[in-house]
Amino acid sequence: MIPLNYFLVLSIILFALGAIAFFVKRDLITQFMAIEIMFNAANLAFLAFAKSAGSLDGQIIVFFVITVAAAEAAVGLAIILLIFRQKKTIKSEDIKLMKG
Amino acid sequence: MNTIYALFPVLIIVAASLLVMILEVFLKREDRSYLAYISLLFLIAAAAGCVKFWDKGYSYFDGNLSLSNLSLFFCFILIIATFLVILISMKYLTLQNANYGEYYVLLLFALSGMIIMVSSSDLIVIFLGLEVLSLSSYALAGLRREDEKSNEAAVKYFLLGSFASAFLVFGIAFLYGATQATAIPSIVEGLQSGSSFGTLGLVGLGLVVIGFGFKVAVVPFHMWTPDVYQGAPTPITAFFSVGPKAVGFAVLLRIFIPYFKDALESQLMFGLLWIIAAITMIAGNLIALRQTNVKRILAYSSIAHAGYLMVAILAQDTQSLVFYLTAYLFMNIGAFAAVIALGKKDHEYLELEDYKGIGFRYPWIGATFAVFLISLAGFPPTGGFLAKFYVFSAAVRQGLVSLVIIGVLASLVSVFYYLRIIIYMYMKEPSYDVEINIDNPSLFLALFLCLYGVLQLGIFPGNILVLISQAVAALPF
Amino acid sequence: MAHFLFFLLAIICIASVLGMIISKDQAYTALFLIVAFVCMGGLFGLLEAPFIAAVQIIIYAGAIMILFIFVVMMINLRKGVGPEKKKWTMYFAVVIAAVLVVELVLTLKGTLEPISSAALESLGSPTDLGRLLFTKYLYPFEITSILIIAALVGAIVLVKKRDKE
Amino acid sequence: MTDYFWLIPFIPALSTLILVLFGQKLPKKYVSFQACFAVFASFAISVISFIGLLQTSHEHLPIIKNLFSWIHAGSFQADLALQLDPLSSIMTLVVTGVGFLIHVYSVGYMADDEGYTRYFTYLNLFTFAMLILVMGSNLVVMFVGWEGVGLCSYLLIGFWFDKHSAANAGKKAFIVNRIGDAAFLLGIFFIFTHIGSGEFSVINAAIGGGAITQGLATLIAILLFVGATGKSAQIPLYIWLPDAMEGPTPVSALIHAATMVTAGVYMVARMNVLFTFSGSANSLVAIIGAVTAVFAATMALTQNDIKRVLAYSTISQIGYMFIGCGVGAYAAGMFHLFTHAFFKSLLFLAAGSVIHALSGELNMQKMGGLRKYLPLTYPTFLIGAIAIAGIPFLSGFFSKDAILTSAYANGQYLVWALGIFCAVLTAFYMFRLIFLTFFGNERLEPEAKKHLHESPPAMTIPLVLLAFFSIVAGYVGLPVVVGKDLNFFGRFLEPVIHQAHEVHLSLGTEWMLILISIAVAVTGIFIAWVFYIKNPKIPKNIVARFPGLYKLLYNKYYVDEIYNTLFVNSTIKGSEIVYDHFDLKVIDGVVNGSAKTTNFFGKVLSYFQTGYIKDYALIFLLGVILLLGYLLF
Amino acid sequence: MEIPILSIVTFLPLAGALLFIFVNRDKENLLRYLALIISIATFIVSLYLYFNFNAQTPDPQFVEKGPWIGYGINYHIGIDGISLYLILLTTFLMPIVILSSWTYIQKRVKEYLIFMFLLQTGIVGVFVSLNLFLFYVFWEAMLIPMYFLIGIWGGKRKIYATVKFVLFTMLGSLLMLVAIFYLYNLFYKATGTYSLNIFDYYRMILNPSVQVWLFLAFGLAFAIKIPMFPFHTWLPDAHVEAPTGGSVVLAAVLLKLGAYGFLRFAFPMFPDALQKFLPILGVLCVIGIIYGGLMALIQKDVKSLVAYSSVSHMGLIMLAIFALNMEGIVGGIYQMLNHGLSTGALFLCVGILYERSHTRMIKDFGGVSKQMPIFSAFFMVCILSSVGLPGLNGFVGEILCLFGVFKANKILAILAVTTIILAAAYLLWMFQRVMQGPITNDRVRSFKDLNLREIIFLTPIVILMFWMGIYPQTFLRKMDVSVANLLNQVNRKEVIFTKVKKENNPPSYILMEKEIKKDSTAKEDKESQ
Repeated sequence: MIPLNYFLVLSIILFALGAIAFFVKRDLITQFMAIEIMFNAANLAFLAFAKSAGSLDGQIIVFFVITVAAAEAAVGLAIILLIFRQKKTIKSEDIKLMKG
Repeated sequence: MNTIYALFPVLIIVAASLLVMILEVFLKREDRSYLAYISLLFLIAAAAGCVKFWDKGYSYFDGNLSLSNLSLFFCFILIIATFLVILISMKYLTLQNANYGEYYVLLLFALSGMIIMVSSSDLIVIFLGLEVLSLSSYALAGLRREDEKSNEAAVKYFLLGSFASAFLVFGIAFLYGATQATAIPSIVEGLQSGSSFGTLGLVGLGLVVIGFGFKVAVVPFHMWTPDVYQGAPTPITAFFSVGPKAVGFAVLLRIFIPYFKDALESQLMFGLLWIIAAITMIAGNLIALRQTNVKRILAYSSIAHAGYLMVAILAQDTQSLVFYLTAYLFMNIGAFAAVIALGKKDHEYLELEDYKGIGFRYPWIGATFAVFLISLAGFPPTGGFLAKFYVFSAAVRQGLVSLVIIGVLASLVSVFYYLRIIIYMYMKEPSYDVEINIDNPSLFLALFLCLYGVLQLGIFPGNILVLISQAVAALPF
Repeated sequence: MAHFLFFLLAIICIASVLGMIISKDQAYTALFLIVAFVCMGGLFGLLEAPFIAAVQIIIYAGAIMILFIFVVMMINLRKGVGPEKKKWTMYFAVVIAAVLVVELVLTLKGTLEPISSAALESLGSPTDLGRLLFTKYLYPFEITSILIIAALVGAIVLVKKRDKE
Repeated sequence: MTDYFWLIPFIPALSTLILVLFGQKLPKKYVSFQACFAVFASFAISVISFIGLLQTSHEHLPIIKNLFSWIHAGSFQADLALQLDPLSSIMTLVVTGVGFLIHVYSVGYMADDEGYTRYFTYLNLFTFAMLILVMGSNLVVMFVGWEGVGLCSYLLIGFWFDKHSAANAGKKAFIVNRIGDAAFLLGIFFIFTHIGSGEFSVINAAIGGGAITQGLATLIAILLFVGATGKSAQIPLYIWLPDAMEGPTPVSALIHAATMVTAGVYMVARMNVLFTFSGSANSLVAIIGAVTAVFAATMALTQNDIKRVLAYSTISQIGYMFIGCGVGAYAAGMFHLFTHAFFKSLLFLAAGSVIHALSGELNMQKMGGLRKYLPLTYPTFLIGAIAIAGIPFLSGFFSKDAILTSAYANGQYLVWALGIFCAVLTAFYMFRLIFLTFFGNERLEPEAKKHLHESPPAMTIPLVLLAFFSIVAGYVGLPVVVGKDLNFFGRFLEPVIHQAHEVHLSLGTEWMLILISIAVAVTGIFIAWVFYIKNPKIPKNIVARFPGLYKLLYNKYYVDEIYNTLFVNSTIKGSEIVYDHFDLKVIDGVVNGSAKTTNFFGKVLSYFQTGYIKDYALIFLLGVILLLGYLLF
Repeated sequence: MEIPILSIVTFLPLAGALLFIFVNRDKENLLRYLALIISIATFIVSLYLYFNFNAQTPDPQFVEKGPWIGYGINYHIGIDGISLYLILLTTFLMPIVILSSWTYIQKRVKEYLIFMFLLQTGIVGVFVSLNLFLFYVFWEAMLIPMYFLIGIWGGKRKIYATVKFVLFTMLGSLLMLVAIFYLYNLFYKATGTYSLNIFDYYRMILNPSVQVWLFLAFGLAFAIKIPMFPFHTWLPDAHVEAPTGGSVVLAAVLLKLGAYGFLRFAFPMFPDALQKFLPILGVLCVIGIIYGGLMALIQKDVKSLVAYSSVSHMGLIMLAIFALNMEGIVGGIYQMLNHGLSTGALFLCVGILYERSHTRMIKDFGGVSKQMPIFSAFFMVCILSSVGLPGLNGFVGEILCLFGVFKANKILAILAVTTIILAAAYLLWMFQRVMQGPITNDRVRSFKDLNLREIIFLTPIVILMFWMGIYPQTFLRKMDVSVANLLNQVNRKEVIFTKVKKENNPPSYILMEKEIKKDSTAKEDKESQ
């Protein structure tokens, strides 16, 4: 049996990597992908906890989170497309019209 | 009482949005204002429902949806906020080239998301509601598609919002792990029972705070606020500054007011929120000093107000928090409405320089704007003052004297930038002519309603206070 | 065996995420991500969530990533932008990641023991899951429908062609 | 007959009011008539009251008329009450009598001035204030008059306010007076706190009953006396009086010679119980008086401005009065005040007549030989000069002698010696003035000579009357050597001057003292004659011999300059420095600085708001790390 | 049915302001006349207060009490002998201010008058409030119209001045607000009922160590308003930049609010802290007196000269009030009225000059008396009143103030007496430079003397100056009982707390239970919730 905290640690590592990816990557799409990784990490944690609690609730939650991620992907990609149409770029550095 | 009636507010809003979505297809471009009227009509119906259900305590889905008085009150002010936002949007959309029927659809979806959030105490439902709200919001922020700033606002809001959502989900996961529950009362109970998962729960709670802190824009999770507020279409900014903030605090309230009851267990969290409140009040107000764009000023001001609201959470005084939110709704939407009023075809006047002499050129708009600013600054006899009065006096009752002193000093700083707008409006001579579109009856109705609200709350708040105290009496929710 | 599988999947998963971070090519990035998601699906399976694992692979690795690739192709910036070149950013990123991991792992300190000791045979079948979804979780489930419509409308309004004046 | 004495001050007051309200519209003739008549009416009532007073027995004194309760708050109770007693009666007579003559004189003197109405308004106002001063039955009412006359003095000195010097002199007078007033006020406060009332009768009774210690009495007395030095132009606050000559000459006669400046003497006499009880305060008064007398006289020696000489002479003569009070001979002091009022106003008015004749020329070096042009002015002037010089049979002789005798009798030999020395100087500078003005060769400006004429009757008649009084006024207070109980003046004042000092000198000593006085007066006149008629070169030689001394005297010991640097300029400079470097930089700097600091922090914080998503994410992550760190550690 | 006379006095101007909103802005003269009528009507109504005031009782009179928001926040107003005159002063000055602005304010007349009326309501409201919340509402609300008055119709540096004024004043009042919260909460803890009624707080005796902080908070607010040294720097700026009417109200009434606040709130609520701080406060006042005088001496701008003179005069008033004796407090209040009249009048005079010359620099004038003899007379009277010449109002106040101080502390009194010298120096010097001497500036030659309107608005002030100087009993006798009551209050607490102090652990408050029960205020509050 794999200790569940292995999963948790993995989830934490993935979450941190996702967060870092969001910070280091310089194009909008990849940054968004990083967020998906974070969501996945959270899902992993949920499932691990669900296992430990011995209830299906965690799995259901994961199901919802995946739905949310899908919906977000739709809107997010639409926004990124919009940006690309307007600016012909998806570099996140180019998006700095407003500041201060 | 477990009954399907409890679905009424959400259903009617969703129904409205679906109806608008369908009708949009059949309506000609110039007839799109009917969509607004339909939305308004439905909003009135929903509000009437809220009134009708007062004191009934309907709930459904085993309490996943419960219309306690507090929920109803939140629903009610959120509906009012949306109502006002629609009023201020109608002309704006045609003037600023964003006249999409989907605008109202998304707005109503966002509202339904918020209603879902405030009428539930299950974190999963709240999370889903939040996502409904957020996804609609992202789209709304980018609705002026030709405007680069609007695009930028959308993308910033979307990326950072999703980023924060990830933290929220992760936090919920931790809380779930620690307490095996997603319903707030059980979570709080679990946390307070002092299980061995103490740290896990605490960190989970911290991550949840981050998630909602982002929504309500507290420092240091506020970075998106000014940019998004500036870039988004102005009515939407008004909406952002009120709606998500209100629901964010509604959720924080549900979590922390029972949680803080157990003083020993919650000490750490209390300190954390104390720090957040303090730096939010300080930083929000300080940065606002430097701004020259009115929307940005109002953005930072809304950050600062989040700080004051946080004080109310710390004071564990629901009543003052709710009252503050109500007053804040009117004055902030009113202020944005006034900003919108100062616009013409394809152009909005947003820089301080544009405001020179506006007060005398357009005396009514100027005067009402001034009243909102004065209220935001917290001068009597406006709602803003009474709101601060309640929050800070509640905080003093909790012994948070030093936080209150920070708060009043911060609001002293805020006086400067609010009055700065007034300085430009009244005390400087215009260097160029500002032409605006005055033919905007719905906007003026909204301005009037907000003005009325601000003054009513400031001078004769009695009835509303009674309502709020009834709402709070139903605690725990 | 299970251990081996776990570590294999975990390493692949982490490696592909790292690959995603390092890679400059958008398409590769997306592919790395798909790998990671698939591995994740495997891990879900290890956690006795077969239905979720399936959903993960179908929706994530399938639908969502296809969407990504679709957008990547539309934008057609194959030589995209890599990660940040400034060194301090990378160092910073590493430090932040390390601190974040340490902090979060420290959180687990107290939880390590009870969770690992909890070993249950089975959580339930997809049937149970479905039943739960339509009873206890009916309300959230319905909300997801609102969510999806909202996302749909939002996505459409942002990208649809501007109607003529 | 004393029933209506309280009307005395209010008739001029009424006149003032009418002039203020309607003066601009009234014809000049009416204005002057009303102004003069008001004072005359007061004078008439004063006389009637005086006669009434003579018939009243001592037990019924003072007669007090309480008009209404004025300031009542806690223990501070002051009524607006007037009193009539010998002292105030004499003063009312002097004020209204001399005042009336000066009013009449002014009709001629000011005939062509455009501020005619304003002038008479002020003059009436002054009469009112002065009467309040002398008739007030308590210290607070007295203070009202005290300040009131100060105001009028200010207004009248600065009458020709479009001249810088006049405006300046008026202001200076007021401010210097105020310094004295401040001390006076403190004195009043001490009295109120320790005695509980400002009524003179209560104070006197209380001091008699031992309500205050001697030390306290001295302190109070000194404070009051500081007030007196301000009003009566004594060291160290005398500096305003010479400048006050900027005002019209009748004003100098009325205010700065006859009445107002003697208010200090009056006040000391009024508070004689206190001063006598204190003792040491009395000595101080005498010494200050004596020193001032000599000091002012020396400055008078070299002045060329005819009015300034008279001004210094006034200071000097008031010094005599204080000597009188200081040695306990209050009656003598008052007596000198009485006679001085006549001869000094005579001198001033006569000088005014000269100035009038010369179209405003003040410099004696540009006069000379006027004797023949001014047939009436010259003799009256001469009478005044003789009177002040202390030649027997004129009023000044009697009063001055009474003071010096008392000083000697009290064993204050130093004071006495100074007094005698001053007498020489007085005789000298007065006759220097006479000789320079009326004798010798004419040194007139041609322009002035053209208009040279004797003054109109409105001016000369008062001169003649005053000259008459200057001669006879002395006979109401004859010295003991002439006959016992002939000092009517002293006896009249007895109910007021408690424990009046009896002069215990042998007749021989008295005679000797009188002879010494006469001798010094004659000597002074003789020296003046030698210097300015016989051998006019001597003064120049002396100037050449002692240029430093001359310069010192001519420049009035540089006291004005010293005061200016020490007090005025240093205050202004200091204030400017404080304003520039403390008020603006430190206090205001703190205020503005805190605003700037706040703004600076705002700037620093807004620097983080870069607009880059990744920076926002960074801050977010840092926030997360700190937050989690806080929760974990 | 009682006529709510006090509410009428307070809110009549507000009603006027609301009425004005609906008057066409172009009808400027109509607006002016209307404003004049309203302000005179208010004054006449306020006279009713004077004539029906019962001088025998220290209790508040004309009390009106009604439920408002609940939780102790009630509409509770009333006046006593202290506030009576300050209200009268306000209502008396308002018609004068409006007359003085007749031609001075040429643009935006409507707004000007509206703000004036709002200001008046705010000021009178502060004086009548007997509920801390109500008081604070008026106290803060008043800032806004003043802010606009300076900011819109002010001079060159108006924005700087007005922002400084508002922020500076708010700094104090916000801290006071915190103190009010603290008290509010303490009272709640003590009795279980909410109350903001000041009389309830009079009965709550606080631990001296608590008092210290609360006194500091209240005191700072009031000290800034007065303004006491070293919080005075907003005043010259505000005064210099404000339009004449604004300066008049600012000097005449607004500054009094601080002193009034001390008398009404800080003294009776925190007597022990007051005793503790008296030495410092006294010294600050004396510094203020001398410092203000010296600064006034060297000002180059007439208005800032008068402003610094206000600092000096207010220093004396406060010093007298801090003397804590009958003479001092009565004198202080009386001097407040005097200062209101004389400084107000001085600002009016400066305004008259400014209207003719558009400069306030002393050096630009000289010899004005020659051109404007009537004005010169009025100006002189005002200056003399300010200098404290007997026969005019200033003297009565000054002598009482100084005497009060003298009774309390001789050294401070001796230092304070310098004010009568300094005042004479700076004011007369200014008069000399502005009004006297030869005419050096040709512009002065074109000055016209006062017109009828100007004479009309200056005359009542001057008459009142004489009246108050000659027959002060008209005013003094109605103050006595109230002041005596105040002094009792201040002294009584001291005695009680020293009794309790002997216990080892002093509580943070003591309630005079009996009296609270006797009084029905607390109960009513409970019901009204």
